[in-house]
Amino acid sequence: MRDLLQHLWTHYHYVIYIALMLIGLYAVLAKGNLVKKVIGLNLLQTAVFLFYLSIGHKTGGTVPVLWEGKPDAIPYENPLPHVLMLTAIVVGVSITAVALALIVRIKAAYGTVEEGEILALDEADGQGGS
Amino acid sequence: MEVLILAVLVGLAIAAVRVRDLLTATAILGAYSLMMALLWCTMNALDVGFTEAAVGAGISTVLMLAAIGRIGRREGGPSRMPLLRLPLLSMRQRVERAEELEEGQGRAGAWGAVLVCALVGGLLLYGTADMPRVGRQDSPANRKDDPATPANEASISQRYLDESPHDVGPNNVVTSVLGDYRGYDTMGETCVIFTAALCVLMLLRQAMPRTGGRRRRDGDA
Amino acid sequence: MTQHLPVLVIVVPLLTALIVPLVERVRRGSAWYLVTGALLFSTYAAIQMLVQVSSGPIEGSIRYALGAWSAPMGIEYVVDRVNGIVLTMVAVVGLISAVWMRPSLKMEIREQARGSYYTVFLLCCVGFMGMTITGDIFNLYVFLEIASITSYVLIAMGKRRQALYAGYSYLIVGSIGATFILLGIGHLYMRTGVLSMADIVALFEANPELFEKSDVRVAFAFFTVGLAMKMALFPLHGWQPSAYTQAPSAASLFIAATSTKVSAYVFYRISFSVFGIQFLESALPVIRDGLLVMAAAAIVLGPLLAIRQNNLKRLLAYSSVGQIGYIMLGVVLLNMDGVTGGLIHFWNHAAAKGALFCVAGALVYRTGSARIADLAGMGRTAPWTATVLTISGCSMIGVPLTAGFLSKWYLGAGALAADRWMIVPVLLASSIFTAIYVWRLLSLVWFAPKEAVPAVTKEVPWAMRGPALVLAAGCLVFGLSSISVSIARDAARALGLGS
Amino acid sequence: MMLAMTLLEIAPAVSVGVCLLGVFGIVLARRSPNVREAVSLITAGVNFVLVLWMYCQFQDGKEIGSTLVEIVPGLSLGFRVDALGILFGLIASSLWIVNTLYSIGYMRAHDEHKQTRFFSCFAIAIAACMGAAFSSSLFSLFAFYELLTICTYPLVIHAETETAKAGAKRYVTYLLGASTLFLLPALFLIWYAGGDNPTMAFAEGGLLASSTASHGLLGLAFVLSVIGLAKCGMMPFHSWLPAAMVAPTPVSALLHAVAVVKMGVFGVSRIVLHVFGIDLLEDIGIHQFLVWGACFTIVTASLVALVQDNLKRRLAYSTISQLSYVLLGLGMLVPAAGMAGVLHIGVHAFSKITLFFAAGAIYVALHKTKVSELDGIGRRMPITMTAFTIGALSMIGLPPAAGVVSKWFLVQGAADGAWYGVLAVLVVSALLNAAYFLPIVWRAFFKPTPPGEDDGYKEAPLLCVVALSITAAATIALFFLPDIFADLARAAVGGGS
Repeated sequence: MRDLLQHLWTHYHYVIYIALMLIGLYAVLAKGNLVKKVIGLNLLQTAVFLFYLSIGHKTGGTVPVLWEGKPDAIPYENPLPHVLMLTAIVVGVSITAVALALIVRIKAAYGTVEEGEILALDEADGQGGS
Repeated sequence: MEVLILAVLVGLAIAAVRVRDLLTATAILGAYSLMMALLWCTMNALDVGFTEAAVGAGISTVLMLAAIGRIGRREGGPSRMPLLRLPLLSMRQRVERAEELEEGQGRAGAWGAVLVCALVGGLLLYGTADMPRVGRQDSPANRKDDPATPANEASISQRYLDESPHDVGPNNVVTSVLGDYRGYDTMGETCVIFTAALCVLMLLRQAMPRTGGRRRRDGDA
Repeated sequence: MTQHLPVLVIVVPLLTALIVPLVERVRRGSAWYLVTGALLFSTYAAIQMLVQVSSGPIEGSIRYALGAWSAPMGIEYVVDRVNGIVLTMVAVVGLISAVWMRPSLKMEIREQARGSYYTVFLLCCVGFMGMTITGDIFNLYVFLEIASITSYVLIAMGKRRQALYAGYSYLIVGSIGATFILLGIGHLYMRTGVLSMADIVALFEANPELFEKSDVRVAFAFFTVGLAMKMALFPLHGWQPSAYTQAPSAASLFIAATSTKVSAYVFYRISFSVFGIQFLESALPVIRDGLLVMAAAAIVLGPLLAIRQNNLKRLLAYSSVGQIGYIMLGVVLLNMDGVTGGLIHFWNHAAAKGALFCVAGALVYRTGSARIADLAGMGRTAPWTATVLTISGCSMIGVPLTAGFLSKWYLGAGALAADRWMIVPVLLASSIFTAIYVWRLLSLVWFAPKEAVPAVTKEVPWAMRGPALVLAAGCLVFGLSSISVSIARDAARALGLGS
Repeated sequence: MMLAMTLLEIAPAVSVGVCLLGVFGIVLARRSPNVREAVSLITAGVNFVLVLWMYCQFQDGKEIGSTLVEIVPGLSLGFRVDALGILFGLIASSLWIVNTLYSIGYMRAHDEHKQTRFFSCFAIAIAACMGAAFSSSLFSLFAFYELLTICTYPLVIHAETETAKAGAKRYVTYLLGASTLFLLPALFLIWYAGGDNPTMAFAEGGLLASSTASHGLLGLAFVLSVIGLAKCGMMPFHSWLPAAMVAPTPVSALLHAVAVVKMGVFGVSRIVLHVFGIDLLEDIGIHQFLVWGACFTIVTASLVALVQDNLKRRLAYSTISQLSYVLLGLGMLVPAAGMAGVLHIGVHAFSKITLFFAAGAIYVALHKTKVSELDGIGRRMPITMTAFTIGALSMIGLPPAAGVVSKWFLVQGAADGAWYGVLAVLVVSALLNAAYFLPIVWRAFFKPTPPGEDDGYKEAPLLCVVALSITAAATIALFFLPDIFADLARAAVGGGS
């Protein structure tokens, strides 16, 4: 038990990212409002970004911009996760944009953005079932 | 400092999920993104922090606000049909769903979600068991060289740091990698933006009267 | 030029996609020519490369360092015997769909959106080809997102409002899946420090003790779950039936024939070329058994659920759930015959399911909906389409001399070789269930009562009939010749399975 | 020389091709019935000549056939002519001519619909028979076996009434179900038993003769394959056959007396003789299953036939029972009995087709389908009923009809192998056969026509009468000259060709 707690403490970055991720995942799964799901998706994605950056983090490091005369004791941060996450952030916002556009269309077509009501309407159309 | 920001982040995330007014939730999400950007800056990921601030806190929020402007800010009840429902239930689900709707409750969906989250969380926590502590310089991803793994004398990150000045040029290694070593990822990323823009346009033009489409497009640019 | 094919196969359609909206603005209706032309080139390039690797040594591959930065520093495209199969499949199906969709889209998409639709479709092809050809796990994610975003929208553009919700549901599930894959990539990167598949697997082979690390196992678990969502592996297939049903026919055709299979291919690639056979054999019997159960359940329940449907597209969607089970079964069996069966099924299922969705599309084209009852009497009014349905239906069942038979045969042999006897009755049961629903369709088509007035009044245009016939012919050619088997066997050997 | 060599290689494929070409011609000529029927007849004639030519070449000891394609190592499609195959080929191709004559008369007299579909499916069915007869491997045989099931479905459902649909559904469910659930796994096991060098090519003495697989697995494969070959009509997988009687009579005559059911027993012969081999079966001891299954079927089917009033149904049950003679002969693993079994394939074909032709002729001429309505019919349709009598005698096993020949060898074989139980069954079954056939003959010739019914001479259309006379004559001829078939049967069983 002590070991476990100590482990959690020493890996608190990871614990936090997991917590954030689960909050997002919960919102995506349990919330009925379509926008709320997108918010959840955003949380989920940013949590993963945090995870990547934690991987590359070096305590006492510095920004990976090369400069002359840097003392050897100060390492540069790992630049690769930064690069990857720059890409991922843009991908994430693209998905958000598409999701929101879909939601706007759904609102126009159904008059609601609540999952339950949409399904009920589908049922009424005879298009329900999985 | 980090611990403080992390705690705030969790608080904001919970708030964003719990609050029932979508406008407020969006605002909280924006704040969350800003905090995240701040955190990354303290972790020396300046480029990422700036991008998150601009894209996550900025563009995302604008998009959300634009969308909420069209669809209203009230959130209804919980999900009545979790997306990951077991398909076997689908045979009976017609009846059940009807009943559920009548009773106006969807607790089953919420509990299902909790269960899934617990499984995922458990798996992730198990994954941390052998992870190196955050911030170590000798973790596999960060190491300079690792005698245990002769296949790679140094991680590629270290090679980027060492070789980019004469390979590529710019002092900012992130720029070098982004623009040159892994330029094709960036091209893919551009392609994603293009795709998303095209998709959004196509979706919105299909439905809206022309004027609406015009206004919306401006919001997206 | 030839040495640049690996990059051109992606970049040519990609650049075409960028200019299509502009050209379309200048000259309405030109989009189709550009898109088809680009796909024609990709098809040529893919086949060219497949021939090239097939004539080389078993382990051989074409490597192309993008921007001249070879892995691990840069990103590499790799074409070998395995993804040569899948790349060719995607390109050919893409080309066929492009030809097919022209008349179909005229019915289903408004004119001003059509140019954009072609572009998005082309980008979707690019995404899938990129996922297939890349040798870098993060680049894989980027292409996966391109393919995903375009798929969501291709589906959501269906005529009815249900299409929007179907697209949205797929977006949610797909994004969760993609995020899981991203997590898997992160875990792998943390453990290995590299992103190139070849380097990761080399590291694992040199250090088998890494397999004991919890994060490596978790990485595999997240890849599995994420890809299972994308490929609609039972029981994570919930998004699929609605998506296929509501999408415009052209999108159903292309996405059903390629999308889930590309995800399945990625699973092959991750399993064999990133984690390596050693990992699969030793580390995680639980995951293997679990996957075996999932695959078996998919194989049986997919066709079983399909029987009850009264919408043709929905029926085909459920049948796809079962077919993905076959492909997954190949990995789980982890021996020569099983993997061969799984690999042949990439082609076989693409041909059969593509042809069936052509039929569904033809039905929609003529009647406006995909109700199965409307098939009645089609044999008289649209004999070509009915023939396509017959051949591809037989291939789905696995009738001997059609392509589907070979997949099942090899999977069965693989099951016996792996001492999984129980799989043989599972395969049989699935054939029986498939036979039931196919027979139901065929008896409607060919043996409808004389007095019934067929809802399909006449054949669809040749632009739709031709591609359908090509796909149906594919079912027969793959079933009758040993070409596909020998290519797949060599591919399985290239993955490192003994003969 | 080269040409002759090539021709020998492709002759069986050509035979299949000719039939399929015939289909093409039939469809093309759909607007003009006369041309269409002429095409049918010509195709049948050409095919028969081709088979005869192959027979002569075969008798000269030439190797005929080749492998066309090997899909999977061990799964090949190919042709090779041997004694068993040419026997089946001769029967099917010769009877097709006769049956075409008969069909033309029957279908025209009846003014049936969709005759083009009828004739083309018929030609495909014969193509499948030719392919199966000359298949060089179990896999080829299986493919043609399935093709036959599928292409006969439109023939069974021909009338498109509710009864026809129900019958056709049962037909196809049983046959396809059995072949998928049992035959296919059996094939798979046989292939798997081949180890590293799997093969399915038929071989004298059995392709599995040197297999190292366990006896349990091989026995399972054997039982599965016999059950899977449901066309052989062994009980309890027989009920598709009476159900298929909803088809027009020419279909019942050629397909359900000759082609389809013979394909079943032909398949079992292949399994026994050329897949497992007599020695291996003896070792495993699984042949008991075949023998007693056949005995059970012989007796039970005869008992059921006894109470059938519908003439075609009675004939159908008689077929079920007679087919089991073939299985019985093969199962006893005694050369004489095996030869009797194979010979019975031919003998039964000629006799049973005569009976069905007669039944159809009665239906066309007088619209009677029930045994109880046949009083005095012998005087109105003397030729038909004489032919019927000859067929019936052959079924019972009385001279001067061919049936007695095969039954004689069967009895001899049972005595050789000391199968005394089988002997008893043979005796009982002969009595039962007499009990359900002779009353028909008696009614026809010796009972007065019921009052109020026309009793003038009224034969079926000329073509029908000609056809049934030919087959009846052949049935008698086979009694006096059984050598052609008997030699082939002996060669098929005894090894050496």
